[in-house]
Amino acid sequence: MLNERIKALLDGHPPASTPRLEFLRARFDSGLAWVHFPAGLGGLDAPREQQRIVDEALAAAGAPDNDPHRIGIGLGMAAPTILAHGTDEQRRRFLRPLWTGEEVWCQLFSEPGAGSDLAGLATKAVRENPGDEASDWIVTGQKVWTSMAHEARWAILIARTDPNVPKHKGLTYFVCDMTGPGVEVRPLRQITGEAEFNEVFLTAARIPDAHRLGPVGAGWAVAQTTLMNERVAIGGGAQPREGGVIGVVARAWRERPELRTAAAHDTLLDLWTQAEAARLTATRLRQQLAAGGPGPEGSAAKLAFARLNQEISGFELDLLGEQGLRYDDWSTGSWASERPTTVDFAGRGAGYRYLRAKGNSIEGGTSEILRNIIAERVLGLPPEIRVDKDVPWKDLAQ
Amino acid sequence: MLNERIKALLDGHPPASTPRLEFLRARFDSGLAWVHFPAGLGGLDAPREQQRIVDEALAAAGAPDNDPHRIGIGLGMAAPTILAHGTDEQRRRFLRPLWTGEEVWCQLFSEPGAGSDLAGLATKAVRENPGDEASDWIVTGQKVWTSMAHEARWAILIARTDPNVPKHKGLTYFVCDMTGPGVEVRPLRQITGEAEFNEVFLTAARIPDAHRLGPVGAGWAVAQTTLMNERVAIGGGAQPREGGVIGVVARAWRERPELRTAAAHDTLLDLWTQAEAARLTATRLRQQLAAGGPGPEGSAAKLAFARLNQEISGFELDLLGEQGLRYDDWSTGSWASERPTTVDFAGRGAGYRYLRAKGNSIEGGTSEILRNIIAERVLGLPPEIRVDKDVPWKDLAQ
Amino acid sequence: MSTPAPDTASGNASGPDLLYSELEEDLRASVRSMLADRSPHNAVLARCETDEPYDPAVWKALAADLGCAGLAVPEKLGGAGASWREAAVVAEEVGRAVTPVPFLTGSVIATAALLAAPASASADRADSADGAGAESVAALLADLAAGHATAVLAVPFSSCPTPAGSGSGAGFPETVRVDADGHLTGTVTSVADASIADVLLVPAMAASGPAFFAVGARAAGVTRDAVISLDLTRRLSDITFASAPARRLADADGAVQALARGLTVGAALLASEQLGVAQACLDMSVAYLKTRSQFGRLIGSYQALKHRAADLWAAIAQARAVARYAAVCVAQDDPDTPVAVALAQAYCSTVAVRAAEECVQFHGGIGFTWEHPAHLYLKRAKSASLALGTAAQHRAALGRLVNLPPAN
Amino acid sequence: MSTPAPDTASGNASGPDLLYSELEEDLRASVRSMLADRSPHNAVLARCETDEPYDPAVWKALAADLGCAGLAVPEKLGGAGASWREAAVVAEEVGRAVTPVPFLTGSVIATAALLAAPASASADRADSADGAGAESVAALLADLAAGHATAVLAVPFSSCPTPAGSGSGAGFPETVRVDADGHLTGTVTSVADASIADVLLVPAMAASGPAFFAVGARAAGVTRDAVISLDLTRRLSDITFASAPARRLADADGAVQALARGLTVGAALLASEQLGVAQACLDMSVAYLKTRSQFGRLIGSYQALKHRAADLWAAIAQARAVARYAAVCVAQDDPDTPVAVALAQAYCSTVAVRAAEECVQFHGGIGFTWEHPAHLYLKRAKSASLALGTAAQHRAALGRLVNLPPAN
Repeated sequence: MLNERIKALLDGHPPASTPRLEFLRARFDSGLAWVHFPAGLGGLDAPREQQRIVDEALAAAGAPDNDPHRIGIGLGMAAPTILAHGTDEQRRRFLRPLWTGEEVWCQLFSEPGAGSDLAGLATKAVRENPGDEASDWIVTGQKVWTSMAHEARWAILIARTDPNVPKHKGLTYFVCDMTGPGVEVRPLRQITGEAEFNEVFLTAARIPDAHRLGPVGAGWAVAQTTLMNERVAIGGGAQPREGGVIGVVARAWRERPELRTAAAHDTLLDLWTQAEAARLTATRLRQQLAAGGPGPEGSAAKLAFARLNQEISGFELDLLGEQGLRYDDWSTGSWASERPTTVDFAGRGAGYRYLRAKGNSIEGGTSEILRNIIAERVLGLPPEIRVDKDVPWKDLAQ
Repeated sequence: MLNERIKALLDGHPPASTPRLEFLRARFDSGLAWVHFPAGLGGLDAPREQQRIVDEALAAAGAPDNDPHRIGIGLGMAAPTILAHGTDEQRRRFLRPLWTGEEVWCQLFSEPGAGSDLAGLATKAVRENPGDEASDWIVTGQKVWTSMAHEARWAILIARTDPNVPKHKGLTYFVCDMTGPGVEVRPLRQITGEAEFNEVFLTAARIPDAHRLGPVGAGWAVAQTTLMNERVAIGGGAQPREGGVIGVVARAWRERPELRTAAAHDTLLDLWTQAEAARLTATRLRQQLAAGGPGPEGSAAKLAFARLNQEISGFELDLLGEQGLRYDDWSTGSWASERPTTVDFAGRGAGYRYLRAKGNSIEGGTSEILRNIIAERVLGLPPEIRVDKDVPWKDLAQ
Repeated sequence: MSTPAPDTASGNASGPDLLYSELEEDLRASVRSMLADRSPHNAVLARCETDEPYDPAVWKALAADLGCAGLAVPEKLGGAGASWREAAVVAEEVGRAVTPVPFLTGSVIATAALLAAPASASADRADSADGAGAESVAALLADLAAGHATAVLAVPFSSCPTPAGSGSGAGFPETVRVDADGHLTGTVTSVADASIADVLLVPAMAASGPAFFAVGARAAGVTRDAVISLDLTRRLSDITFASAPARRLADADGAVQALARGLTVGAALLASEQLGVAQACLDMSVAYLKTRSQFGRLIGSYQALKHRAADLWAAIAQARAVARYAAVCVAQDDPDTPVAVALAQAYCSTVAVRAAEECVQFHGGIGFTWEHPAHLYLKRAKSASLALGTAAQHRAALGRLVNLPPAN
Repeated sequence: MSTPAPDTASGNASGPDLLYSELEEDLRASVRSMLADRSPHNAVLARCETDEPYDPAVWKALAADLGCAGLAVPEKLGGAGASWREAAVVAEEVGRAVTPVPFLTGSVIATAALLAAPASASADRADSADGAGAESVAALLADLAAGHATAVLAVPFSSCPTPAGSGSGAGFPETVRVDADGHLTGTVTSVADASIADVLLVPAMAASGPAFFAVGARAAGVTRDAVISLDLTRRLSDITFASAPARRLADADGAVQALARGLTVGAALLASEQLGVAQACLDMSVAYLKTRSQFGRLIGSYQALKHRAADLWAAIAQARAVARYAAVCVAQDDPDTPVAVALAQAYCSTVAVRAAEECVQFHGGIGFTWEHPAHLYLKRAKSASLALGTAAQHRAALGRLVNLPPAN
């Protein structure tokens, strides 16, 4: 049945002669975009594992893909949230152009004052006409760490709609039009010199109530879907042996005998061991997830990934010695403020890898927050003493 | 003046012909026991640094010492506390036989339910005749981790005299006669197989009010003197280069080339570096202390000592390989329950060193407590959230 | 030579099956329940204070009644016909309970060595080239699988399956020699579980080269001297052979192969045992963190302890993946086995020691006492990290296997 | 040979004086106040975004007005007649403020090299064997000490003071050669602070062996190419000499000695700079932990962060003792100097990197931004750990110095 559909798609839209976007739309419409999604929304209600069959067959036939790296936030975070919490109309409106890449998505969650404590956020959304349950929302506040904001058409956004209740209870989840008035995107330069992320200033930005995702006040629950999927996405990608940064270092070791020292050898092998252990763990995690949904185990994978990336990239500079003192072999030849739209932790020079890896334990949940999650949700250890649980948000020290 | 006193002591009591105890008593009486103590109490109110002059001169003259390892608790903890908080009568009664070693001291602080949270202790002391301010005290409870209890004549003891006030406020500090009725000492066997420590069961043990040290209810403040001196004693001893466990491992490396591997070499040198850094830090700490009294910096020395002892002794077993699988070259040839009266962290076999080092991060303040002390007292970081500060002790979850 | 050894068992897209099957979970439940019942910590500790830490009744229950001794032995040879995967689950449980039983040494190492002896493969073939050896091997395997006898490999417990030297026979022990009359003479130090073995499998050097023998542990000319072991629950002996009578099981490459396979499967399954040790230490710690209060709060609410427990959990999750992969590889005789086993030992040794050390520290004073079981795990974990090669030796082996050569 | 090198500077009972003198604390206060005033983080960052990170006014204030350039230069040679102890305190403050000034490279390394050139010692003696060289050295030292000129040693900033080889002259650079006419030709890569130097001190290989030259940085035949450096506050250049005119300052052992002393004193005082970097990172972190709230609590009340800050403080306390000891040893020309310097670099490199990495993490997202100064420290710390030998190179050197030889 799956193979017939694939064949029908390819017969009807020969990749060699079909424009890219046309092919992607047809693929979506034939349910082969994400087979585990519902029929009519790019899927076939099929088991998730069957996606691999589709992807391999289409790749073999030379079909274009939807450039998943570029639209990772849409695919990995917005889509599962819209599917789980959106109305039928929202699903129909947003999912197809999201998947085809016609519309890029970004995420407006973190704020300067609300990083780990996301639920403490201050961006507020108020009804234009209070009391009117279909009224537009007017949103004001500042968001930060927003990748792709400068290319995005849509954002998933959490805002405070009720400051008079405890902080988790007064949030609502929206879809925000990034091209509308009152939305200003400024590049946020990071320690690598680039600006991968943005600050987004919302000044009376307007959101129709039809773009609210889930009930008013349910924003925190809706956001959990997004966050769980984010952590799985960061920690769980399939890698071949020596994929990632360890491969770069291992190749340097093999190809440049002059770098080798007795002291570095055991360290390299220790890092190799840890990287391979992390890889097998990710494999095992994917096998576990094939049965159930994403769980807190994904947090452990991200934790390990961050630590390892940092250790390996630090070791690489030590290994390079004098060469490590020189920043980059970067084409622009400076600490220029570039605006990359994808990030490759194993890419560019050793100095870049070292600096960029520092973000791995901060972005998408700090390592400290992940340890809390493991300790509390997996091991059942007592929660942190909370002083902010039952206090109206407006009464908390900001 | 100091030299004259030394000469007078030696002339009056030639070491070669004077019985040991007689010499020690004469030394105490001439103020040469601890020169920084007051005159009449074994000292001369002299600067602490001058002690070295006395010790060296007497050692050179072949004089006996007071076996300071055996009476360390008395010298290091009981004596400064009695000096700081005792009555004149108490100082006169206790300090002389304490210093000469005629009377051994032990410390009755920790309890099974009160380790790090020492102020939570449950051993209670009640007046035999309530209301009579000169009445004896009747003490009941269980103490643990008491070295030398089986040899001790006296103990410093903290007990709860008022359960109706917050826990730090209801404690009183006593001197307890270890030979009296109601005091039972049982060996506490530890993971090395030995019983260095004891459990002490107090069953209606009697303490005269004259053996109370400091005011009723002031036990916590008095105990601070004891604890500060303990941590300095543990972390701050002067060592030559390669003193302690690192010296044992370095000698093995030098003398047994067959143990050497490329991987172990860098690890050994890293540990050597850390050990030498810790030694120089202790030297610097002693130079700082020569001016002031013991401070929280001593906690850092103990922290480093514990971690290093554990790392080095673990590495030693790795280095020894097959030999590390075999426990000891111990004379008794078994995991017998011995009762050592002194402990040498660098002594005996590698397996013993490895196991005994595990206690270094627990005894005398766990490493966790020491980190709290540094964070709060040195760095001024906010204290742990306390739920037990203002609650009467009897209302706390025990 | 600029590419690493490919990971063959994970060469396909879905990868090797690193999960536990339902059968494995059933087996685990049976073993765990039996050990909890028959070999609780206080019983283990009480026995460790005597000269005889091993409880024959527990061993019989595990080996014979639950059939764990012959798990990986083909049915034709008297075993259960399962694989090293299932045996690895038993190793986990034995580690989790620090039970003093010769499972790893007898049912894994010795059994794997016998299964790899060429005579074993020919035992069910009519045209056996070495009838006597084959008969001996087959009979012995049947006895071991049934739990009727216990054998251990007479090598120092520290022996590494991938010796630093290269070439067939490199590192083959030479401390025992074959006399002209076929008897054995020599010594082997630090042999694990030898004190309760019925049979010693002895790699010995004959005039013709490596050979592999079975020797009755109580035979004339065999002396076993107890060693004071760091691990209270797995005792070592020094063995002296003085012209001891011996049955020859394999020769030359066959002997080398038997020894290597015994150590390799042993190292692979030791990783599972270490995983069990680590998991038990974490479980014990978490339980304590949830019940012990200081300063009016459960100590598990202190973030420094929580975070260390979380890091430990994450490390154990990785150890599980790594140990499973090693078990899968030896079960399938996968070409990636040497890498998988070196990886498993390099990783799991470290995690088990760390878990046991943290367990002591999390428990504070009580964890430093003889009465608390934490020290049984600490001694097992540290000894196990020295057994069958240290982590550093296995890392060095990995360097050779994946083409990351040392300096010079 | 079974004893380690004795620690001579600490051979006496009270040990070397590892505290700061009142004079040193005064000096520290002056430097700190000037740098806080003239070179705050935002000014440093703004300059780093240009092609000219160095502020000549700040350098003049430090070098000339506060007299830091000539601290360790004898008064007879135009300096302040203090010692490397005092200079080490300045290095701390320069590290603490990540100021882009050529203090380490010019006032420490180049100055120490010149002071060690044999001509320097003879400059105030009547019977100078090498009048011209002596005159050059003395004049140059006076210029450097007064802050009238800046010199840097033309070697890769990664050069280790104790090369792995042994024997006098082992490891003496050979990338620059002395032409027949006494001019220099060759290249030196990754020279720190060369872009603002007036004079380059060049170890070069003559037909007769090692030699040591002064070359005008703007002389004909000298090209300095800017390198994109990991450390924004200490820029590197690649230098090419094409028959560049040069003044010969020392020959043979004298040249070897000048180079070695420059690198040795540099490595010793780099440890103090690293200490300053680490202390600044801790201070910045602690301040942030005391002001940033999440979940309604100051984040400094979270125990996991508190404990890491405490561990860092303890490590920095150790780095201070170690860095002081190295400064004392070079100040006194103590026989224990090689051990003290290798120890200081092996220890302080690691602590500074750890402090800077923790500083970024403690600050969370804001610490990952370009606007926050944390990255200036991270780049300085990591680069400094590669400068003048890595920690691993210094550990290897220690192995030779204290008789802990490698395997084989």
